[in-house]
Amino acid sequence: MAALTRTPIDPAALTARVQAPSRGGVASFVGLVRDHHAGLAVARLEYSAYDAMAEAECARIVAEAEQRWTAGIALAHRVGMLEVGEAAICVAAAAAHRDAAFAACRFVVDEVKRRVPIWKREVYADGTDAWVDPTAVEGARPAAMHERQEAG
Amino acid sequence: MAALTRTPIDPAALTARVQAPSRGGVASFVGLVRDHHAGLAVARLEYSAYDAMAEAECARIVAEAEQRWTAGIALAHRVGMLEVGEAAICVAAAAAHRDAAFAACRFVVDEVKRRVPIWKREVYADGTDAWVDPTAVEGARPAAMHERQEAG
Amino acid sequence: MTHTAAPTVSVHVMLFARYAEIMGADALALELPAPATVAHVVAALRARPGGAGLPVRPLCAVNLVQVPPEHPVASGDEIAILPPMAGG
Amino acid sequence: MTHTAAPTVSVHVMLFARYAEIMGADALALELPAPATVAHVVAALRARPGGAGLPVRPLCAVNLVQVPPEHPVASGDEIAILPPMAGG
Repeated sequence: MAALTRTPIDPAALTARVQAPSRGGVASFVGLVRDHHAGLAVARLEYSAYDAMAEAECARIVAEAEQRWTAGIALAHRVGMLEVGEAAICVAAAAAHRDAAFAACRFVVDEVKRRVPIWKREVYADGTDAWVDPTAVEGARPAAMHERQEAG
Repeated sequence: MAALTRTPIDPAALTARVQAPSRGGVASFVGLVRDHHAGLAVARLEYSAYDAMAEAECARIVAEAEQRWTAGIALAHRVGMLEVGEAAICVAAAAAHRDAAFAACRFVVDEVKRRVPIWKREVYADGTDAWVDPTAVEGARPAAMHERQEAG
Repeated sequence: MTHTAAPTVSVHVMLFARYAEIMGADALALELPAPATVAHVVAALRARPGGAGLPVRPLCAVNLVQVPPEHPVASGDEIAILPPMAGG
Repeated sequence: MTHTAAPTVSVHVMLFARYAEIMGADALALELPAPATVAHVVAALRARPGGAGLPVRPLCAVNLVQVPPEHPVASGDEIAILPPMAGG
């Protein structure tokens, strides 16, 4: 199933996809657009992706986690423009026991951030925007910041 | 808000209770009734509690986690008779970042299991039943097993 | 030996799950010689029918808080004898 | 020097996010002398207008798989130059 979606994520639907009578624990994570980052007021985020590679990488991560923890994994990542409070990522991991469910869920979240070609542009409350670079020094305002005319 | 409930748990409602614009991550856990335990086929589980102490202990655990991780926590534990696949416990933990959300969620699940006076009786597919003792040797059939006439 | 009444404490005992089954009750009243501790409550319960099935040192709570066996008990206290917890 | 055509490789380059902005394109075709590696593709891009803003060793993928700079490229390959990933 495709991991990237242009429409809002439904975490309950992801959880339902991985539940099974043999699985006693479902750990899940939802990453939401926050109203602040590095001291700046964030109005919204725009996510973009290298779609074909992102889908392939997400499928590889899910397969690795399912095998390593004998788990059922569901993963969705939103692309497009997101408002504060909307879900950007959701991972649900179901396994026989909670240790495996938590470990598999955390692994998928971490690997998506590390390996999947997705980028985000923060639009600030003052109208400026910047591409987010997680490898940049924490707390520094992104170097790529620039004024931008909002379309529509 | 009361943690014990006699009606089905709605994980989405718990998650909604802890979301806030300043919180970028919500980690959650749902513990479901499994169809097997210690090699036996489980038909259903009956949870009972020392209600007043269970509520007090749940409130203490939630307060500890909220303070330690600057998190918002929602916790529900079902009591009564549960079928396979039903949710027995749900914890949702929201925090600014995913490390805190995962850690707070895991802490609450572990402490509920360790500290909250709740008990469960497993009813097996063959009609027998037993009180579950997590301190007993893993894999041993519970000592308290006995035949029991199902009411109603 | 005189007939002067010795001081006593009267407590409410709560039993749960397997312990309620083996004792045949989920609540009962106990009167013990003062001063008394949680360990005295447990010993009194173990002397009753079915009580041999209780551990010598079960988990106990006084007024909703878990306490060690040497914790004192006072008249009116609610003493709960708790089987191993199995929530989640 | 003769006018015999030297062998070349023709690749499709994909640019994303900030890199697409500084290069003014999200896709372009490149022809390079054979044999060529990912590092040659990056060097050719850095020689174009705006290309100085690219790192000397950016993350790169060939046909949807991340590869190191010395990875060879062949005609028809899709070479993606990837800014630091920021999903989640």
